[in-house]
Amino acid sequence: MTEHVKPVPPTWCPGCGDFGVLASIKKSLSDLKVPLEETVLIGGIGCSGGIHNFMDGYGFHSLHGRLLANAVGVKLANPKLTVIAAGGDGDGYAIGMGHFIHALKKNVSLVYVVMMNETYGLTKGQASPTAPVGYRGNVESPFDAVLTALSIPSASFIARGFSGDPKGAAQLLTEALKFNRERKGFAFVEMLSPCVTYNDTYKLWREKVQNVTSVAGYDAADRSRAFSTCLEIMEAGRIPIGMIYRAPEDRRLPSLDQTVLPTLEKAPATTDISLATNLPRYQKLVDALT
Amino acid sequence: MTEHVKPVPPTWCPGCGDFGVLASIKKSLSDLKVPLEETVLIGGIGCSGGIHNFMDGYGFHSLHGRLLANAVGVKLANPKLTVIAAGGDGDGYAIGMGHFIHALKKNVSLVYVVMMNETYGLTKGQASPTAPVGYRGNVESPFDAVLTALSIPSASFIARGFSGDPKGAAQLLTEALKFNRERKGFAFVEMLSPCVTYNDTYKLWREKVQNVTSVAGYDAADRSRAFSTCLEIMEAGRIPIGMIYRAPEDRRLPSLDQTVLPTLEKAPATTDISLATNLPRYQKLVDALT
Amino acid sequence: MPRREGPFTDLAFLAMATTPEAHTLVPASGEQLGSSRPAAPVLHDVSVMIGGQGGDGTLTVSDLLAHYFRTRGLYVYTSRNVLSRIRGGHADASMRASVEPTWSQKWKEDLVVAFDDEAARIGQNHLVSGGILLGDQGQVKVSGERVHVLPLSVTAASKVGNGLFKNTVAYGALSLIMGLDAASARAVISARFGRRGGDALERNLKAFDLGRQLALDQIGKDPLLTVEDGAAKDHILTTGNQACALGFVVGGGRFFAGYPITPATPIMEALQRYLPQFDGVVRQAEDELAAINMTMGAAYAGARAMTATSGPGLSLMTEGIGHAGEAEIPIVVVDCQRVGPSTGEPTRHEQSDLLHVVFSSHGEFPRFVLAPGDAQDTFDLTVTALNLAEKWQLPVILLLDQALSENAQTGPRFDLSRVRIDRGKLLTARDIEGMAVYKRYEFTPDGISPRAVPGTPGGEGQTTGNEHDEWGHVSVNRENRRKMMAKRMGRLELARPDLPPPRFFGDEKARIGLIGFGSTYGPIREAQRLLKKEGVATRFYQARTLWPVPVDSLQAFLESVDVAYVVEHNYMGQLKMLIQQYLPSPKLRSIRKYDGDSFFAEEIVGEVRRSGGTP
Amino acid sequence: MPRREGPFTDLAFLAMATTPEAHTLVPASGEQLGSSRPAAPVLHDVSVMIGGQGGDGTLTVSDLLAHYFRTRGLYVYTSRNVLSRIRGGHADASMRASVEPTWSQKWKEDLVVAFDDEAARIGQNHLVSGGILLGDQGQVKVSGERVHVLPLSVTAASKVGNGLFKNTVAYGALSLIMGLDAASARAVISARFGRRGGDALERNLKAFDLGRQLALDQIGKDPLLTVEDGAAKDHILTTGNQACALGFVVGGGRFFAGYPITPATPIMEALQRYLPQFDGVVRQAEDELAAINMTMGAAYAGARAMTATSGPGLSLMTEGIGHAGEAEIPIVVVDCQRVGPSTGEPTRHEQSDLLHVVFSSHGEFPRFVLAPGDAQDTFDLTVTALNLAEKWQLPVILLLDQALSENAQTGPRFDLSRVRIDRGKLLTARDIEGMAVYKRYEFTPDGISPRAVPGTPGGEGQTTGNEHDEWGHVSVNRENRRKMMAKRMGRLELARPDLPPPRFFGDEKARIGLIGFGSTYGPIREAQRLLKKEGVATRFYQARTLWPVPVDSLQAFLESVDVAYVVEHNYMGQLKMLIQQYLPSPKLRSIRKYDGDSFFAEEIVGEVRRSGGTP
Ligand SMILES: Cc1ncc(C[n+]2csc(CCOP(=O)(O)OP(=O)(O)O)c2C)c(N)n1
Ligand SMILES: Cc1ncc(C[n+]2csc(CCOP(=O)(O)OP(=O)(O)O)c2C)c(N)n1
Ligand code: SF4
Ligand code: SF4
Ligand SMILES: [Mg+2]
Ligand SMILES: [Mg+2]
Repeated sequence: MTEHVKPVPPTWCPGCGDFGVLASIKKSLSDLKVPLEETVLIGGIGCSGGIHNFMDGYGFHSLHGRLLANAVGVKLANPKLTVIAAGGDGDGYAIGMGHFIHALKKNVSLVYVVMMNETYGLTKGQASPTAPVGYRGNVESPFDAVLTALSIPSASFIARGFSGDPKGAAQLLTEALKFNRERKGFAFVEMLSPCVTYNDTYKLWREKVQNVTSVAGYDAADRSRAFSTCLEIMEAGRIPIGMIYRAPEDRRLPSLDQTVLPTLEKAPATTDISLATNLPRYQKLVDALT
Repeated sequence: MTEHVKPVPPTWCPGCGDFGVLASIKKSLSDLKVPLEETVLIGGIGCSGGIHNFMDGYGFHSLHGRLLANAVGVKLANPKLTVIAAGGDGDGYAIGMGHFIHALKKNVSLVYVVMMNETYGLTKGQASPTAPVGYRGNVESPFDAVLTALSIPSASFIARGFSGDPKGAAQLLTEALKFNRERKGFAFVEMLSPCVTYNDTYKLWREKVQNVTSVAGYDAADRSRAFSTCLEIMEAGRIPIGMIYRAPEDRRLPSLDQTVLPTLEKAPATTDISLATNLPRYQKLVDALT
Repeated sequence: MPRREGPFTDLAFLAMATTPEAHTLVPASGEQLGSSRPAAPVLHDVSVMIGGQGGDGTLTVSDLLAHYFRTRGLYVYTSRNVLSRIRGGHADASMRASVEPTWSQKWKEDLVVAFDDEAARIGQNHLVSGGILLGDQGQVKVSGERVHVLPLSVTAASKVGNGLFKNTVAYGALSLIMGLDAASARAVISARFGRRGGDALERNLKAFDLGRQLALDQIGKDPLLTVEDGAAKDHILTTGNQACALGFVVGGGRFFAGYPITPATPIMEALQRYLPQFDGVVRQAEDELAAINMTMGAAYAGARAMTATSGPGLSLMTEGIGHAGEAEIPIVVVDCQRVGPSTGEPTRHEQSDLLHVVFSSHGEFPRFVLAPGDAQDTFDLTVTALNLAEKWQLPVILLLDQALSENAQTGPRFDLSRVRIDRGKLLTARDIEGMAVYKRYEFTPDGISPRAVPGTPGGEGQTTGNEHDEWGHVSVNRENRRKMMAKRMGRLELARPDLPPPRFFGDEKARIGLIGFGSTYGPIREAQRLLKKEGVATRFYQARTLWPVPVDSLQAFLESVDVAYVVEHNYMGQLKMLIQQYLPSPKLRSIRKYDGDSFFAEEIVGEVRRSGGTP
Repeated sequence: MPRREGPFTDLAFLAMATTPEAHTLVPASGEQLGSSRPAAPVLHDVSVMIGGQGGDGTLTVSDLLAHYFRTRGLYVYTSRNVLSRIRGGHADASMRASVEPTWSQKWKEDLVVAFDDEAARIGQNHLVSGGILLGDQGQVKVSGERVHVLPLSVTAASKVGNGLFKNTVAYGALSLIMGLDAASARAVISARFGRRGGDALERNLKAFDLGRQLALDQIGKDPLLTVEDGAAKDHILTTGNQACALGFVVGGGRFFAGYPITPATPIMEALQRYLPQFDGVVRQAEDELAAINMTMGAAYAGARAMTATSGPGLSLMTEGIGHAGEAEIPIVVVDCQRVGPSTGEPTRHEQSDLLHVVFSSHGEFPRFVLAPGDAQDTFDLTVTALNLAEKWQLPVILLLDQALSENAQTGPRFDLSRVRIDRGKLLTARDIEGMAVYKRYEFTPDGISPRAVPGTPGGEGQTTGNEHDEWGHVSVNRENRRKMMAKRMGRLELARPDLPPPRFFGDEKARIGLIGFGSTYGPIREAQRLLKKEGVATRFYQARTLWPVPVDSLQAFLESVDVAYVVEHNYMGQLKMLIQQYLPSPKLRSIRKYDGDSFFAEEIVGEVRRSGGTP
């Protein structure tokens, strides 16, 4: 047996919400029996972004905010891989905002997990884009990723979990992973994951979270309804969680990986690039030049 | 009289939609009698982005996608200025996406005009983020800036005009400018501005645009309603235009410039930085060090 | 197409340069070189300039002529002078065809086609004395003995139904004036418009015939000049960008992400056509940050991956290139240089990114910088770049420039027999089974750690831009840091034998040296030919590896000459700076140009002559 | 706090360096320097290391001690060794106090406080022979004659109600062990926690008293060592970051935009406190691209504006810096260097961005790069940077490094009498009225065009990153291009008299030179003192302007010595590379360190000695 890299113990503060997220990811990967060598976990930069170091499989540590661009590259190079991008809210919604919106738009079959703690944990607690007004002098109104994801026409899997509810979180992740492995498109899961050191919201959030299913007649297949319900819940001072939106099959747009790589076998990373195989076709290209 | 820079004739192709936008901007500035020296027009990079060269006043040519960051800096340095950022859809929704969302979130009193033509005009017609599926082989579903702007809780002025309807466009711009000059926050105006060379949509859009006011009981003060109405119009294959959303005064969040610079007189660019004036206060700071 | 503004006005400003070797670029006398030759009935080196407004189709005329002369066995070089706008504003294109090899512009134009008066006036300044001007009637006001005004646009509008066909009408007129073989000239139109569909071909052929008839009616049946046929019949007409795209495909490149930017976009557009046929993927990203990070993702996953951009995009890729260096991800980044800094002049030529690509990004990491000189070299070095990136597991930057990227040139068909694929220490599952331990960043004598890509059972591990131990886990251990720095940076030394050697041209015994990179290859080689005719022997060191600086070959070269002119398109003399950091030789001199145009061979000749070139 | 890992292991790896002058950093014998001195009852130079896990509050103990000794008139220098994580993992801090000036770490520790066994084991390796180790009972397993184990955390938990107060308990114990004046030591606590509110002060004082009592009970009333008082009573304890923030305010800076990044964040946080009092604005931007572009917007509008970042952020700012260069916008960019490339080691020290800040961004434009050596110098040069940026209308980069940014040091209170505000050619409406013509980019003999900012009647015009004519309109005219390049680049020559001159230290007649920038100032000056004691005279050239390279003063310096050691924290020897590009002197030698630690004076001494320092 070849000796391999072993996961290191998490470097998070005891009690950090990210432990719950890690556990959920591990559980859903093993529930779905995703082969180790097909698992790619791409971490952002931040406390949360170290997550790939604490897991088995292929791990990739991105630059701050660029994890989704890396993930798109990985998946389009080899669509057989199960690619999970996981990072912080600073990473994803501040410096990474452009890529976030474009990932929703591109609709590549990835799972994107944001560990949302309203703060930049690793740089010592500055306000992140989701920080409430007043947190460390913040005067900007917080960004709500679920609302914005709903505004992107191709977004077809939008969920929010709470690491204080590990069972619910793992369920959402398992759904996201299934969606992903069926190449249905981009699955976005925001995880409320409190930073116990700089912004300990466990208690507050436990009180505030409200699963959308608690709203009578909620229909996760209705985008407008999802938007207005989330707004209402937020205006009531609560946080909508659960399976917020899942496009019905007849309205789901095809994933980009499915569109550009219709078969799983022939892809940039796995196709035969040897000269022997390709020479006749290359020669044709060259001969066509005038 | 000091001799001054003169606007150069527009470098746009004859018939380009941007001519209409330029005319609207000029008209609303003059209708509101904005003093020349207080007008700052910040252009992006693209055909559209050259607009500042074709106008009087202070002009600033930004980097590709960065015009809103520049505009925020200008306005927070001197809130007396009327700052208009104007660029293309590639500039604003591709490379500039992160700044766009954050500008909506920051809510600085700027007017942002996007000349939307579904293409990268200046680099010869590639698909922009708003391009429909099929345009030059595009397989990504188009981004809709109005929907996304609606998802940002602090966004309080969201409009869409059509340069084929110059009167309507100028009206929207005048409203936006007024909003801006009252320091009420960020005013976003998307202008449908066809690229006659690479994507001549004049005819198509003329057929497709539908003013939201045409929808019975439309209430531009209701965010949820605006979102669902726009979705419905879009699903019917049409393009919602007009004054899409304007936050009622009691729900409008204060603009960032108003919050951080409560008076107009004392601001980074205009405050007295001479040593003579400040020395005693500086000395106190230095004396406080241990 | 470049313009000479009367006497070279550089002088005063060059004198203000920061380096002391500022030179003017004035050839002894421009007129001597061109105007002494009256319009000859038979030319063996001809240049035609076509000028008008953006959108007038000047590039099409240049392209049709280029293909005509290519089929006649001549060497062809085209250049352009366009604004960064889509319609309007002066634009011109120039087509040179020569019996002798050429990869640069001719000093004076023999024939000018002007669609408007501005173009006519500009064109006149560049005409050889005795040169011919063909103008569009109603537009062109200039007059003179050798000015011929034909109703190009009126004919196009009235008889082809669209004034835009005036360019093909002009091509038809030229075919007569220049004594082109009508059938061959028409064949070129068929080749170009045949696949367009619709009535494009038909209308263009009609326009051609109308133009030919116009010339026949108004100028007469005798050509005003004719051009000798050449021997290079099997050459192709291509650009550096086209060569790069093809080299990428053939070199096994299968993933490309880019963002539109002049002059790099054509690489992406060519790959959009090619790659899907080979299970490859091309993505237009939302910006350059996404482009380089998608490229890195794909490379990490095992695809040969590349991105291409120009200055502004390159600056945005700075952080990503460093990440590839630290994480040891094999990527190729093509920089099609244009006039900087900032937005600069998007459509114009420069070579001012050199020090940036060598030194940019915070911290220190190994990278290779390669620069091809012509299209064939670009094809070869693109393949080489892909091999080097994977073998040495680092970012390779391929430095092109606007002239090389966009100006079409003739040359031999790309040679597939030279292509090799070397994927370096890329592990299969079976390889790993046989290993006692697999560490992604294992210390090895050559500084290269075996690499497994996702999907390979047993190859699981960590890839990271943090400083890391052999396993890829974060480490701040000091000894580990020193070893990792040495592991990475040491490759700059160890890889030397693998890096593309310089090419040498000219006389091995010459005491006058010329050093250049990129598209200066063309004007330098032609300057050598001109100097040789004057009895001045030179030797040209074409630098193809720029980083690490090829100290040994440069040193030998400097020892072999008395003076070495470093010819480059930038203000500071960047290649010279780079060389003299290692080889501070007083023999080094600088010939620079940074006004957006590429060199004329005559400028280099003039400079060598002026500064007392002969040793 | 740095670690010496037994024999310096650099040797093998440095030998692989690309430049030939690789040296080891081994002082002749480390032990001789430190361990020969037994723990003396009265020290005039003491160092205390406090180690534990991240979150144990080691920095607080270091800080309390630092302030105590500052009030006793000693020179103080603190350093830290922390991981890029919030809790857990080994972390330590070190506090040096000396009667003689110091700005660097002591070679060996006299006293170690360990909150866990890992810290105790690490600490023991760095203790001077005869040094004292104070450990937390139950955690620390090491033992020995001079190891004292007290129930620090247990006492904190049981008697102060929270184990976290163990750090102040330790400070209390130290106060007895080191013979500190109890009242003064308590006063330091009051100064630090007095403004916190709540019961923080009270509980800390209680913890202090408990700690003092623990030591009294278990070790006895006699101090184990004492430290002489010093004469520098009016000094302040500050960091480069703090000095930069204050310099910015005093220099008239009124707009700052940044994005959190280690080790630059403290500048933004200090300005968040200061600037609103002066009508200034601080914005935390969404990323570094926004930060530099907001900064540019504010500067364009007439505010003195700055951003601060570290490596990764700086790489992202590359395009923006070039834009400021082309558009002539006065901005200051602070780069607090850390270990690169890429994410590297966020909390560790390096000086490897030098060539990046000098050459990065595509194309060519003028910029100044300044580097202060200590906190007072940082204060001064921040003011200078603001003046230079506005006077010369270009980006100025202020190069700090982790040690300078974060390590606290004592020094004179900042001197406001040296502060001047020079806004250059900034026009008022009245100025413009008197002008016949106002062109934003007018050609002038000094290359500086008068500038009006928005809001100024009559000053309307165009500011752009495209190449432009004098009016600011897009231009691709070749002559204009040459003139604009000369206008901008010429400032690199013309500004020389304005640029901060080097500072010289040591013996004017010395034949051994030392050259350095940034925080190496400290270890170099101390190395000079050590060498002087051995009878070796040296002269130190502290480079404060790095670009344009101060060729004249460097040349004079090189002429005055027989050998010049360039001391720097990077692998390639970047400052040396930069110098030898202009002054290829065989006298130049390289002393480098790139393992994340800053230099010890002894390492520099060792190197000078080893390589036969005396001429
Ligand atoms: C380009 C760049 N800018 C800034 C940083 C510094 N940085 C490291 S982590 C971080 C923020 C982390 O916040 P978040 O993503 O929310 O993660 P958390 O620590 O809260 O899990 C920042 C700004 C960086 N590494 N790179
Ligand atoms: C960083 C950078 N990347 C790419 C470019 C090239 N570029 C110039 S304009 C443009 C797109 C313009 O599209 P849009 O903003 O929609 O403007 P339009 O021309 O359609 O008005 C691009 C990609 C650039 N100048 N800078
Ligand atoms: S600082 Fe906050 S986010 Fe970071 S590990 Fe600790 S608790 Fe988690
Ligand atoms: S290319 Fe399109 S967008 Fe650009 S000027 Fe022409 S019509 Fe307008
Ligand atoms: Mg966070
Ligand atoms: Mg557009």
